[in-house]
Amino acid sequence: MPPTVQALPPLLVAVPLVVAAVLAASGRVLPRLVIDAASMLSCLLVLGSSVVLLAATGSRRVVSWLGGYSPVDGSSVGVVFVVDRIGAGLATLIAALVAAALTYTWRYFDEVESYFHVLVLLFLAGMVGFALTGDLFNAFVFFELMGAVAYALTGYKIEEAKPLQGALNFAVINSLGAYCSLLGIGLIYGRTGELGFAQIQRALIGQSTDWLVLVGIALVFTGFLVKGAAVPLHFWLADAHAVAPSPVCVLFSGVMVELGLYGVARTWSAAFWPVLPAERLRPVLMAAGVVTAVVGAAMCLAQSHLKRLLAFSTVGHVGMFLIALGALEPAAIGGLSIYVVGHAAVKGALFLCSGVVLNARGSVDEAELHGQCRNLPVTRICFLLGGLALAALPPFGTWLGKTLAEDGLSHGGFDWAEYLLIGVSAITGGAVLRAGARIFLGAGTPPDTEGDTRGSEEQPETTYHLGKIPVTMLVPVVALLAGGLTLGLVPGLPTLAHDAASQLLDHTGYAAAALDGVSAVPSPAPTESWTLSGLLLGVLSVLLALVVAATGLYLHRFRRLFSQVPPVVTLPFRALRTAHSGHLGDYVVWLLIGMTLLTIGLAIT
Amino acid sequence: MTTLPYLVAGWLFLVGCYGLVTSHNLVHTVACLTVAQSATYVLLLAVGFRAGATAPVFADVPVGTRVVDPVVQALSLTDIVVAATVTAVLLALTIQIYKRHGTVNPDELRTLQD
Amino acid sequence: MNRRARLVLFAVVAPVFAVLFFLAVRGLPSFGSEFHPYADRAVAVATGQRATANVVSSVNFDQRAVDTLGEEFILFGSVVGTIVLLRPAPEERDAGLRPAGGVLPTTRLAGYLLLPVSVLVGLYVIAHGQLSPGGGFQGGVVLATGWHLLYVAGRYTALRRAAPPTVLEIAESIGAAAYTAIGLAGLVMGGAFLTNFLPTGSFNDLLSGGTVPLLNGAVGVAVAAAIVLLLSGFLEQAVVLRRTEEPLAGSSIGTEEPLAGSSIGTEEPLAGSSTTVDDAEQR
Amino acid sequence: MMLLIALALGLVAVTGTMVALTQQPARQAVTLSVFGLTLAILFMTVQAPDVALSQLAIGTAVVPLMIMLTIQKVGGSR
Repeated sequence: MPPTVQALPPLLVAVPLVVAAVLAASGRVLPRLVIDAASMLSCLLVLGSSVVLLAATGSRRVVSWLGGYSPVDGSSVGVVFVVDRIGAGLATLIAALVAAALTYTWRYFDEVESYFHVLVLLFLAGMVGFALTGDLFNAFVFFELMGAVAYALTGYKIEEAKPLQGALNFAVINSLGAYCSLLGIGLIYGRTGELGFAQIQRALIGQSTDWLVLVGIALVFTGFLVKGAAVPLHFWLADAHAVAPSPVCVLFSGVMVELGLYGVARTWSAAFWPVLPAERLRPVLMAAGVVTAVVGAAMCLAQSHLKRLLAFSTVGHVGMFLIALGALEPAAIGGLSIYVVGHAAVKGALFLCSGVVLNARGSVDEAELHGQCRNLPVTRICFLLGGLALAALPPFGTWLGKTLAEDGLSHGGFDWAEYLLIGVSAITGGAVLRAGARIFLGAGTPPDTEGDTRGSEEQPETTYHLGKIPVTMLVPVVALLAGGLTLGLVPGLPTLAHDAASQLLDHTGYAAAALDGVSAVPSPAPTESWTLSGLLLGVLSVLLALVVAATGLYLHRFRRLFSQVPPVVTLPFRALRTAHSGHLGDYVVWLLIGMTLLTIGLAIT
Repeated sequence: MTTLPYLVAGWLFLVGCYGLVTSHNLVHTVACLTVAQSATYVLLLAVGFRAGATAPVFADVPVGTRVVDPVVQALSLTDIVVAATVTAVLLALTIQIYKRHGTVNPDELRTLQD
Repeated sequence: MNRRARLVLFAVVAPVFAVLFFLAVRGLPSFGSEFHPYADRAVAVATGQRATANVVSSVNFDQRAVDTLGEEFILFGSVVGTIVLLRPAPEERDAGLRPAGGVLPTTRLAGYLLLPVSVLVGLYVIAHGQLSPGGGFQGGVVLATGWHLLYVAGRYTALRRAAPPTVLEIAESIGAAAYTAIGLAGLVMGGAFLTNFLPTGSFNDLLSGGTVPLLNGAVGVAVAAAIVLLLSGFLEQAVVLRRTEEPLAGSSIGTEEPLAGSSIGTEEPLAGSSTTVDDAEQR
Repeated sequence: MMLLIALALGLVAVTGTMVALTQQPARQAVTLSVFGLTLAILFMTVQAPDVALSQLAIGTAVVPLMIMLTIQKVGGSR
């Protein structure tokens, strides 16, 4: 391998940083076109380099010791970037989504200065750095870089009340989560005296699982799971997603949240596994996944604010991701990695569609927009198709990923998970289809939505209502959907994903690559692709989604049937909605509860 | 004394959280968040302490002198700057919230109820 | 949740957290222990091949320089974020500056005299980062706070005239970009990003440490500019920007005990025009 | 030395608690500044002069100043 490949990982971070700094310095004098072009160019540069890395990781891990501190006798004082297939894949996904968001922004904001682009580029660098780093504290730094920029991006629309509160909730809860992580890093450092994943792993081998490592690991995970929106650490997500600019939501839902889960998987596999056997972690992740999936799906159904609905569908999907991750074996995680990419494409397209609607009609409220968007043909098709894809319509990437994950889960003996995954994707997809049918087709009647967070007071992100939707807004929507569709058709993808998951779960291989320079990986063995029953189950979940959508649209016709619903059914539902209070104090209490539950969970299993 | 500094760190974190939970004022909320964050420096520096050692600066002491852990100090330095900047963003949000909501009492911010 | 429920839940969960944390720290080496493998290696590298007397600086700007790169851009991103968040909303306008007055000549003199002192101290702290405690962050902050003595001494206008936001933004960007550029130079010259590619000089020399002093300088510029920008952003909010419907003379200070009691500690220019009109009460 | 550290730790715990319990905005900046100062003292006692300097500059000056200016803007209302 030429040494230049080793230079790529730090460049993926450095290039957007430099461009961001230059744009910030010259943003006042540069014309908007130059700013757009420069940020897009640097993003494409990152995308291209990520693809090169992705290709290079087929045969080996790409290890770059920053500062040139290559290890001597297995120890070093530096920080390392270790890029394996999952890391390179995530970097590619991040860059692709940022490219889509930047294309969409071409005409989106009227601000003449470069601040939005600068923030997005910093966000890009932070996310890529987090995906590539092999050092616990360095991961915290990139985590905070992502965070600090994300808070500002969320509150970007200062003219409105809601984005500010959403950004504040997001910022406080995420910061508190990050401090939990740092406390955990301190505890782990106290035990191991190391910060690199690989060094920690080697220091932990042979150690007993005592309270110190359990609490330390739980604290580190708490920070990641706050970002990963696992219930009950998820409250910030809906608040922030509902109000952030739509292109930013694409990045939040599509990859930032998933990076939180990646953080858990990576630190466990590369650092913590010697004191936390898979049997201990598995039930905790799965339990968290089930609760998250159920809460997300239930809350998703109850929303009439389009972006908030999509946000809760992300929570539901996070639950499914957690379950698949919890299997901790290559087949399920391979499926999961395809699922995450497919979900990012589809959810991104859906968020951008709601951005188009917001700009064209000045609202994202399902009831208010009833039948209002019939004459947005492209958006209409894309939104409804996105809803179907979210419900895992074959051959979208969401379907392929989900069916592979389900296969992996049922091979591992988790048959129940299969039903749950189908149910949750049907419900979230159904909720999107219901909203889409009402808005774009005028189906059903306006729902009754008192006391909700309504989408009607949102202000468009351009200063004028767009008479004609600019093509730069529609291109990324179509491109994302097309990408999500193609993903399911790429031959050999299941094998590659399975291989990537095996690399992710290869504890000792990671340490050997980082510290001993043994970076070659075994070439992938072909794995089975999707099956006929997987195809049929995909169709089934789409049909179920249609049923869910129809029920939502025509529920009033059966109102009499539902008038005698016992309070046993409605009470938990109401309690759930009350819990999403938007109150910071509540969220802090929930964070502490989540952290303690996580610790206790890891301790008793 | 063997665990006192660690316990002080835990105490600061919890007290910060208590402040966050009970806060009537977002400015106070932000202040409490910095208290919770200070737990992290106290813990890190306590973990890196070496009894009877000097600071890790070899300006006046010969090379080879026992020094305390410089790594955690570097981490804490990074952390302090991060804390200050996040505080700035939060305070900026607080100011804008005051302008848009007319209040900085979290109990009165009701726009994101489900 | 209402307030009571929230407190009850907190009262339940906080002791659990406390117990767990207590159990955890009992497993840590006792306070002051000798077990620090990473630290021993870091000290050896800093005092050996890198000739950097201040090991903390060596860790921050050489061994783990990428952490500082990230931190630098967290600072940068937060400043951009704060500027974005504090940009005047459409209905706000620059209300002009308060009439001067209230600043005693002695205060003004003290401010002007202290300014060069603090600038010198700041530069000294930055330049000696590789040798003695201090460096880019600390010196940068000293520089920035020194700058704000102008505010104590004179008025906000003096600050703005001396360093318009544009210049500061450019300075900050240049500082951050320079840090990355030095890192990239390391990639070209030394084969690895952020590698210390310059001759390290002799131990305890002002020019020792290779790239450490350069990176310190870049951080110093970026931090100083960033802190000035942050503080002036907040100053602007507190002093200059008013809502259009608000009376010009009205100050948002609600009580008769304005800033003067706190850390600036001198006769405030703000206090001179303070009235008891309160934004919140007007609503 | 250990006695000094213990003393500083006690001060940090007390002043930190005071910050969390001080709800009046007008006093926030002052208590936070004092808290920052005690932290700086603690950092000196545990042989971390670099961190102490940063803390002194940021924790006792810059952050309280920003808090003070914010309070000035949002008023003393609870």
